[in-house]
Amino acid sequence: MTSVHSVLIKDLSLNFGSISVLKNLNIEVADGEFLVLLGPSGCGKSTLLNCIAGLLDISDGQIFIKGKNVTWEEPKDRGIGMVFQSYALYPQMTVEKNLSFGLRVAGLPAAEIQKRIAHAAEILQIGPLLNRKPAELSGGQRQRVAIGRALVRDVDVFLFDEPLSNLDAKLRSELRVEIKRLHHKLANTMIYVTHDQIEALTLADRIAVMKGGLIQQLDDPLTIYNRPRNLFVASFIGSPAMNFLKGEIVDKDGSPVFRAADLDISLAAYRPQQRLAPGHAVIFGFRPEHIAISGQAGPAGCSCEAIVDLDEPMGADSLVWLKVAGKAISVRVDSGRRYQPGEKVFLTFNPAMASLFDAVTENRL
Amino acid sequence: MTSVHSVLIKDLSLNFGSISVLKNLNIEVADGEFLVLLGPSGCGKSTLLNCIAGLLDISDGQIFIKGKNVTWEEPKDRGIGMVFQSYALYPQMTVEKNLSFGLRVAGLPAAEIQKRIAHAAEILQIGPLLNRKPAELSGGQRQRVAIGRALVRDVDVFLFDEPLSNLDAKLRSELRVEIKRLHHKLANTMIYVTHDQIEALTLADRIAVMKGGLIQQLDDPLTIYNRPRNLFVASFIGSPAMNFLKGEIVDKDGSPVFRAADLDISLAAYRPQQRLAPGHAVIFGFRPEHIAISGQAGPAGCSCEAIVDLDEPMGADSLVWLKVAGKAISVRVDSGRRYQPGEKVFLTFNPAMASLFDAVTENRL
Amino acid sequence: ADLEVTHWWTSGGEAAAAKVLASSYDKLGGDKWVDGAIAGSGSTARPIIVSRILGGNPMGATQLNTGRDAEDLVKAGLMTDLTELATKEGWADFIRPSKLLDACKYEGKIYCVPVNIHSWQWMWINPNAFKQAGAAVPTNWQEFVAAAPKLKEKGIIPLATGDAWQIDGVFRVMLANLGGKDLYLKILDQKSTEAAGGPETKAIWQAFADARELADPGYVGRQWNEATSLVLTGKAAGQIMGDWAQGEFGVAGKVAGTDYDCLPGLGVHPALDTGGDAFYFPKNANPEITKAQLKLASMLVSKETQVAFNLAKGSLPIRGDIDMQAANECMKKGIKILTDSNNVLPSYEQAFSSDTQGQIEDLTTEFFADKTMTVEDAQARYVEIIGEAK
Amino acid sequence: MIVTVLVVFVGCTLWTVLYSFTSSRSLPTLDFVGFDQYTRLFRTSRWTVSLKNLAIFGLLSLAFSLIIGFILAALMDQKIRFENTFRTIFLYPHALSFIVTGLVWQWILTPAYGVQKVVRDLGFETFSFPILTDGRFTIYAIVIAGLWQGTGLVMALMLAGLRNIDDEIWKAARVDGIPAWKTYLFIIIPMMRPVFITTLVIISAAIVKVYDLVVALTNGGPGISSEVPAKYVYDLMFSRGNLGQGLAASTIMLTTVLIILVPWALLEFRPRYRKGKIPK
Amino acid sequence: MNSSLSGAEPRGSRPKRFLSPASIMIYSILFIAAVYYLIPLYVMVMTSLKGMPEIRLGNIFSPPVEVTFQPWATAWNSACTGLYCEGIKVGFFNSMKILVPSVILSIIIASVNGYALANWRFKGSELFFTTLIFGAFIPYQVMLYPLVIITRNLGIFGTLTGVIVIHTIFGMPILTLLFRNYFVSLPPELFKAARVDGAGFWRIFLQIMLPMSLPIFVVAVILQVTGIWNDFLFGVIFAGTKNFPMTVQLNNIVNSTQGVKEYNVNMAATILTGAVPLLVYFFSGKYFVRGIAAGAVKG
Ligand SMILES: Nc1ncnc2c1ncn2[C@@H]1O[C@H](COP(=O)(O)OP(=O)(O)OP(=O)(O)O)[C@@H](O)[C@H]1O
Ligand SMILES: Nc1ncnc2c1ncn2[C@@H]1O[C@H](COP(=O)(O)OP(=O)(O)OP(=O)(O)O)[C@@H](O)[C@H]1O
Ligand SMILES: [Mg+2]
Ligand SMILES: [Mg+2]
Repeated sequence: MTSVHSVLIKDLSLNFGSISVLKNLNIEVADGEFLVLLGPSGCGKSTLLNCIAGLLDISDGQIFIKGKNVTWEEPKDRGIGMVFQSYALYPQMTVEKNLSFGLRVAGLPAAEIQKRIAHAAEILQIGPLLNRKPAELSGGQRQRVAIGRALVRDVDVFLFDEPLSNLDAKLRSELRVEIKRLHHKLANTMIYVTHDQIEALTLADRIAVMKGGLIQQLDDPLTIYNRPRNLFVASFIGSPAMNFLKGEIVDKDGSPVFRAADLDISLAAYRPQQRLAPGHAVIFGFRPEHIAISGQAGPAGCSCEAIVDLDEPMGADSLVWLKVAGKAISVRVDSGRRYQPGEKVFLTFNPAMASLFDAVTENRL
Repeated sequence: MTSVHSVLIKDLSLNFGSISVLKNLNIEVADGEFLVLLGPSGCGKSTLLNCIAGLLDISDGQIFIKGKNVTWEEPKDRGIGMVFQSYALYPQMTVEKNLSFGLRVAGLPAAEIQKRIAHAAEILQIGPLLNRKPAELSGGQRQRVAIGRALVRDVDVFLFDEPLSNLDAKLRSELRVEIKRLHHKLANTMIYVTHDQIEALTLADRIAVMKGGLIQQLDDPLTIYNRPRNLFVASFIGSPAMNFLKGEIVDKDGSPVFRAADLDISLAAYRPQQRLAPGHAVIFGFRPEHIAISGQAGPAGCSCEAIVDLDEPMGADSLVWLKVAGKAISVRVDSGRRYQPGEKVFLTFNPAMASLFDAVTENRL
Repeated sequence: ADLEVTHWWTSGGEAAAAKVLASSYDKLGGDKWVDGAIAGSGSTARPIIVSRILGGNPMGATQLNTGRDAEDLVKAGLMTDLTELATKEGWADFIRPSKLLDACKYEGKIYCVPVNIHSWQWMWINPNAFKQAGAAVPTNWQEFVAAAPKLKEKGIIPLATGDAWQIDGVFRVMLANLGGKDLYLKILDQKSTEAAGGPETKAIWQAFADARELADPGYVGRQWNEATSLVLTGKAAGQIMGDWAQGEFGVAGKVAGTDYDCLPGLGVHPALDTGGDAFYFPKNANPEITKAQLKLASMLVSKETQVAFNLAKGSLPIRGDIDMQAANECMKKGIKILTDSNNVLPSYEQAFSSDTQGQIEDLTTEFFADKTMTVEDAQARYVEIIGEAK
Repeated sequence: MIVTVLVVFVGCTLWTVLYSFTSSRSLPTLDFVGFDQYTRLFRTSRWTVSLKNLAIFGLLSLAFSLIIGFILAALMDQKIRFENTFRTIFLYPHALSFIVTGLVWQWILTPAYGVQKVVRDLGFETFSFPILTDGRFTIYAIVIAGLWQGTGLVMALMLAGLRNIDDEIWKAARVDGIPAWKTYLFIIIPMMRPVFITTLVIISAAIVKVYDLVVALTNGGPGISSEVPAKYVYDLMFSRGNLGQGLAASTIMLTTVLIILVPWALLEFRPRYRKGKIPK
Repeated sequence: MNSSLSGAEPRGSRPKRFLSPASIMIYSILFIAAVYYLIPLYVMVMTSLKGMPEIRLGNIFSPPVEVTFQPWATAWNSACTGLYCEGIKVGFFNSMKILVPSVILSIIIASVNGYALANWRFKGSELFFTTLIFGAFIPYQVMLYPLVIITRNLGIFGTLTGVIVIHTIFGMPILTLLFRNYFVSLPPELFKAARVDGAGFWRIFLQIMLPMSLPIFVVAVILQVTGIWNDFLFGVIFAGTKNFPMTVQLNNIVNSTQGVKEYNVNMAATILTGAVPLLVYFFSGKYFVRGIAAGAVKG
C-alpha cells in the first residue's frame, strides 16, 4: 500500500527545545499529486517541508518516500529536489555550474550531466542564460534556475518553499502558470509551501491548511473554498475575504433561519452536516461573490437593505463595502456600475453557497 | 492657476550622475485628489516621491505645493507627511514618542501634541498601542502608526511609498480599505506609490503609469483599465494580464476585421481613435474577462475554436488557459465549471472592450 | 625647582650610580631630582628624549652620548649654553683628557657636561671557569681563543655576548686592540678605505669570525648585564664589554683579581678610548629651571660627585686631580693606562655619525649571526661604509 | 575634523615624501640630494632583508590567519556547546599588547627555558628547536607569535561573516548532496568575499606596521635576520639620526601600500548604487 | 496504514549526535586550538606564582610547587622602574586618565563621522573616506616627527590633551569605517522619516541613530580600549612625564634588569598591565562578534 503514496508522513512531531512546532502530523501524498501547504506565517509550513527534505531531524514519527523509510536518510538520498524562496543560488557560479554542481559532486558522467542540463534548460527556457551569473538574472529567471536545479536531480518529489514570494505580482502569476505546466509535464509529486491563497487554489490538487503546527483541513481547492471545515480555514482562504455575521438559529415556520440583529436569512437551502438546533449561537459566513446587490428590494426573507460605504474598483469587478447588521461586509460586483458612498441598496444572500459555524467550537455545522 | 492644484510639478528632471532617472515630468494634482504612481520596479516612482518630499535635490524644474514654490524648501517646511514601505518607525521610541517626535522637534506646545495624538489614535484605532515599542507591534499595526506619524503633522499632502508591500495579502486588503476611508474622511491630497495594480485601481482617483522615468498614461482607473493608451500600460495593468494577439487589419465587406493566422475577429464594434487602415500590422489585446467561452460554436465571425491547456481555479472564478492562433491566452470563467486539458471549446470575443495597438509604435489605435 | 632628568641607566650598577647623583643633588637643597629613567638601550630612550626636546616639553637635563648625536639639537639652538659656568669654574683646566670637553663644544661654546670616561676596550673573565675546565687562565685574546674548546666541553660558554650593540662592541675592541692605534686612527679619523680594505683589517675580521664561534646560540636578545651575570656566575668564561660592566661585579659584591679578572685592551695593546656619558641641558623658558640646571652641571663635575659616582658606575672620573684610592684593581689599571696620552683613543661617537655607527653595527651583527657570510664579503661592505662616512 | 584628518594624514604623507629627498639628519632640513637616499636604501642589505622578511611575514600571516581564522570560525559555527568559552579563548590574545606577546613567546621559544628545554627534559636530549637563535627561522617565530595574537580577530570577523549567510544556501547544498567541505570551499568562501576583503584590509594594515612584536621578540636579531621595514624607519629616524634615509624608507612603504590599496579602493568604492539607499 | 512497515522501521528521534565522529573531531580541533591559545597565558600565570629558585630549576610549563603571590605584590607595589620602586600602580591610574577620555572622544568623533559619511552627502566625502582608509596603513613611526611639530605648535605637546588628541586621530580610520558601514546598513527610510519630521543633523544622530547603534559601539569600545591601553609609543612621547601610561612602567620593569631577571615579577606585571583589556574582552566578547556582524563585514 505504501507504494501508492509518493510521500507518507506518520505521526510526525517536531520540537525546538521545549517548543512543539509540529504536532503528530499524518499526511499521505499520492504519486504525482500536487500538495500545497498553506497557512499563516509561523504555522510550521517550512518546518514540515524541511523535515520531509531531511534538513531537520524530527522528534518523533516516520517519513516514507516512494515506500522507503527515509526518516534518517541524508537529504541527497531521499530522492527529493527543493526550491527556496530566496532562490539560494550559488552566487559565484554560472547558471550552468549551479545546475551541474550537485551532479558533478555525485560523480555523474559529463555526458549525462550535459543531457540533463539541456533538458532542464529546454523545459524552463533558460538556455540563453546558462553562462550568466545569478546576479545578472532577473528575479523570475533566478527562480527558474532554482527550479532547474531541482529538475536536473531527476527526483521523484519536488519540494517548494514559497518559491514565488520574492517576485512581483505579475511575475508571480506567470511563474505560477509555468509551475503548473511543469507539473503536468513531469507528473511527479510536488509539495509546495505558500501563504498566498491564490497560488494554493490555482496550483493544488489538494491543499493542507495549517495553523499552529496542526492541519486544519486537507482537501481539494474547491472544497476548501466552498466548504471550509472551520472558521479559520474560511477566513484564511479567499481574497477578498469571506464576510462573517454573528447571530443565532431561529426556527421560522419549521425551517431554520439565521438571525442577526434585524436581519433574517432563511437557511432552507443550506446543507448542514448536522441538525441546526434553534437557539444555537452561530457564525454565518458568505463570500463577497455569493451575494447579489440591486437597486430595489427583492423577495422578502433573504434580502435586506444596506448602505454603501465604499466602492473599490478592481479592474474587472469592484468590491462594494456595505454596512449590514452593524458589520462591514463586502460584495463583489461587476465594475460596470459604480456605487456612491451613502447609496441605499438591497442584498440577496445565497445560503446554498454560505457556511455556518458554531460560534464556540468554530467548526462547520 | 497654481492655487487650484495641491501639488504641481513642472518640468522636473533628476539625474544621478550621468543616469537620467526622471525626464521632464509634468503633473498637476488637484486638491484632495488621490494620485497613484504605478509602474514596474526601477521606473522612478520612489525617486519622484522623494523629490516631492524634498529628500532628493532635483536637477531641473520646479515643485509647487499649495501654490508655494517649494523646490528648495526643507522637507519639514513643505507641508507633507510621508509613509514608508519599511514603516521607518523609530525602533527605540514608543508609539506615542514616534508620533510626537516631529511635533516636539517643531516645538509645539504639549497640549496641542496631546490633542493631535489623541485624534490620530482615534482615527487609526491605535489608542491601546501608544505605550508599546514598534518591535511589539504586528506589521499592520506598525503601518498604521507610520500613517499616524504623517497624520499628526496635520499637513496638506500625504506621500505614501508602497506602504503595504511588506504586509501579507489579507492585511494588505484590509489596510487598503482603511487608507481609502482615511482619504474620504480627511479629504487631503494623497500621492501613493505602488507597483500593485489592485491597490492602484481601488485607491486612485487618477493613476499615473510610469516607465523609465516617463509618465505613460495619467487617467482615472477605469480609463486606464479599459482604454490603455499603449501596449505597456495595457500589459502592466490587470491581473490576470491582458491577452495579446499579433495580426493585421483586413477589410471584410467594408468593415475592418482583425486577422491572425486562421482567426478573424470583426472590429465593427471597436471604437478606434483613428481610421483602421487595411494591411496595418496591429496587436489585438483583450482581457480574460472580456471573452466568453462555451462548449458549442456561437455565431460565426467573432467566435473560434480552441483547446484547453490548463484550468486554474482561483476561488470565485477560474482562469482557463487556451491555445488560440498559436498563442496561449487566458479566459476568466466562473469556477462552477471545470475544464479539462485537451478539451475543445469555442470562444466569443467582445471587440467593444478590446484594445488595438499599432505593432510598431505600440500606441493605441 | 623640580628638575626632571632622563637617562637610560636602569641596570643594577647604573641605577646605583644614578642614585648617587640624585641624592647628592637633593642634598644640595632647594631643587629636586625627578627621575625619568627609560629602560632599554639608548635606542629606546633617544627618540623619546629628542622628540620631547623638539616638542617643546624638554626635561631639565638628559643623558646623551657626546658627539654628533646631540649636534643637531645644539645646532637648532635647543640646548642651554654652559660656557659661562665652565669658564668660571675652569673646567678646561681639570677635565682630562681634554678631548672630553672638546666633544661638548660646538662653535667654541660648551653645551654638555661629561660625567665619566668609559672605554670599550676591556675583557672580563672568570678565572674559576677556566680552572674548572682545566685550562690556563688567559692573559690575552689569543690564549682565550685557545682555551675555548676545553670550556665548551665543560658546557661553559666561552664568550658571553648579547644584543646587536654588544656584538658591535666586540668588533670595535678588536679593531682598537688587535689592529693597533695606527689602524684605528686611519679608519676612524681619516676614514681611509685603503686601511679598511687592507690585510690588517682583514685579520681583524678573521678574529671576529673566530669570536662568533665562541658565543652560545642563546645570545639573541640578551642584555649586556645578563651576559655579565653569566660570567659572574661562571656559566660563561669571558665577555668583551666596556668598563661599565664593572658596576655589575661591584653590585654583586665580587672582588677584582679573585672572583673576576680584567684584560684591558684584550691583553694585547693597552689602549683605551674615552667615550663616556654626558649630560645635556635643554633650553627652558623657566629661569628657575635654568638655575637648577646650572647647579646640576656644576655638581656633576665636582670632585665629590665624581668619586662617588664613578665608583658606583665602574667608570673613570673625568678629573685628573682627584684621589681614586677606593678604586679597585681594574679601575686602577685603567687609570694607569690613561695617564699615558699615547694610549688614549678617540671614541666611535666622536668619529662617526650615529648613522655610520648604525651601518657598521648592522654589518657586524649580520656577520656575527650569519656564519655563511665570508670575511671577504664583510670587509668589502665595511670599506663601502667607511668610504661613505663623513 | 575633516581638516584635522587631512592635515594629519595627507600632510604627514606629503611631508614624508618631501623630506625623503633631503639629507636631513636628526632634524629636518631642506637640503635636497635627489634620489641619493633611495640609492643607498636599496644598497643596504638590512633594508632588503627587511623587505624580504615583511614579504614572508606578510604572506604567511595573511595566509595562515585567514585559513586558521576561517577554520576556527567554521567550527564555531557548528552550533557547538561552550561557544562563548572558545570564542573568548581565541580572542583574548588580541587584548594583549605586542610587548606582552613578544615577551611571552620569547620565553616559550628561547632554547634555555622554553619548548626545547621542556622536550629535552622529557628525555629527547638531542631535540633542537632553534627558532629564535638561528637567523634562518626567526621570522617564522615572529609569524607564530603574530598569529597567536591576531587570528582571534580574524576568527571573529569570519564568524560574523558566516552568520550573515543565508540559511537556505546551506539547505540547497545539502539537498544537492554537496559535502560540507566542498560547500565551504566552492560556495561559502566565494560568497564571503566582502568579509575577506575587510579582513584583508585590517590585517594588511597591521602587517605593514609590524614593529613592536619584532622589537619585543627578537629586536631584529640574530644579526639582521628578523628586521622589518617599520623598524628600519624607526631606527634610522630616531636612533641613527638619519631622517632622510628613514623617510625614504617610509616613502617606499607608503608607495607599496598605495599599490595595494588603490586597486582595492577602486574595486570597493567604484560608484555603485544600493537599492533604496541614499548614496554614501 | 501498512503496519508491517512501521513496526520494524526506525521511529522517533535520531540518537543524540554529540559523540558522533564529526563532533568528536570538531571538539578535538577546537580543544587543541584552545590549548595553543591558552599556553602563553598559562605560562604567564604559572610563572607569576612561582618563586625565583623554582623558576630557575623547573620548566616553564610545570605548575608551581609553592604558590606565592609575592611577585604580584612586588609588581604592583614595589618593582623598580629606574630610581623609583613603586611598581606599576602609578601607571595604572595614568593609563586610566589617558584611556577614558581618549576612548570617549574618539568614539564620539568617529561615530559622527561615520554617520555623516553614511547619510549626508557632502562634497569630497568619498575622497575624505579614502584618505582615512589610507591613514590606517601609515606606520605610526612615520608620522611621529610631523606630529611632534604639530602638537608643539598647538601647545599641547607633552600634555594629557596631546596624547588624547593623538589617540583620537589614530583611532579615526578603522572606527570611521566601522561606523560608516554600520550606519549604511540601517534602513535609510528612518533617516528620511526623521528629515520629514523636521529633525536636523544632530537631532537625527542623537535621537534616532545613536539609540540603534549599541552593537557597533561595543565593538568600537573594545577596539579602542585594547589599542589605547596597550600603546607605548604615543604615551611615552606625547603624554608628558607626569602621565606615563602603564606600558611605560611595564617596559621599564621588564627591560631594566637588576642582576637576574625576575621573571615572576615580569609576568605578574605583564598580566596586571593586560588586565583591563582582558576584562573588557571577557565581559563583552559576546557582543563583539555580534557587533562586527552588524557593522564591519557588510561591504
Ligand atoms: N530553529 C528554530 N528554533 C526555534 N524555533 C524555530 C526554529 N525554526 C522555526 N521555529 C519556530 O517554528 C515555528 C514554525 O516556523 P516555520 O518557519 O516553519 O514557519 P512558516 O510556516 O514557514 O512561516 P513563514 O510563512 O513565515 O515562512 C515558528 O513559530 C518559529 O518561531
Ligand atoms: N542614489 C541613486 N544613485 C543612482 N541611481 C539611482 C539612485 N536611486 C535610484 N537610482 C536609479 O533610479 C531608478 C529609479 O529608482 P526608484 O527607486 O525611484 O525606482 P522605483 O520605481 O521606486 O522602484 P521600486 O518599485 O523597486 O521601489 C532606478 O533605475 C535606480 O537604479
Ligand atoms: Mg517559511
Ligand atoms: Mg521604490
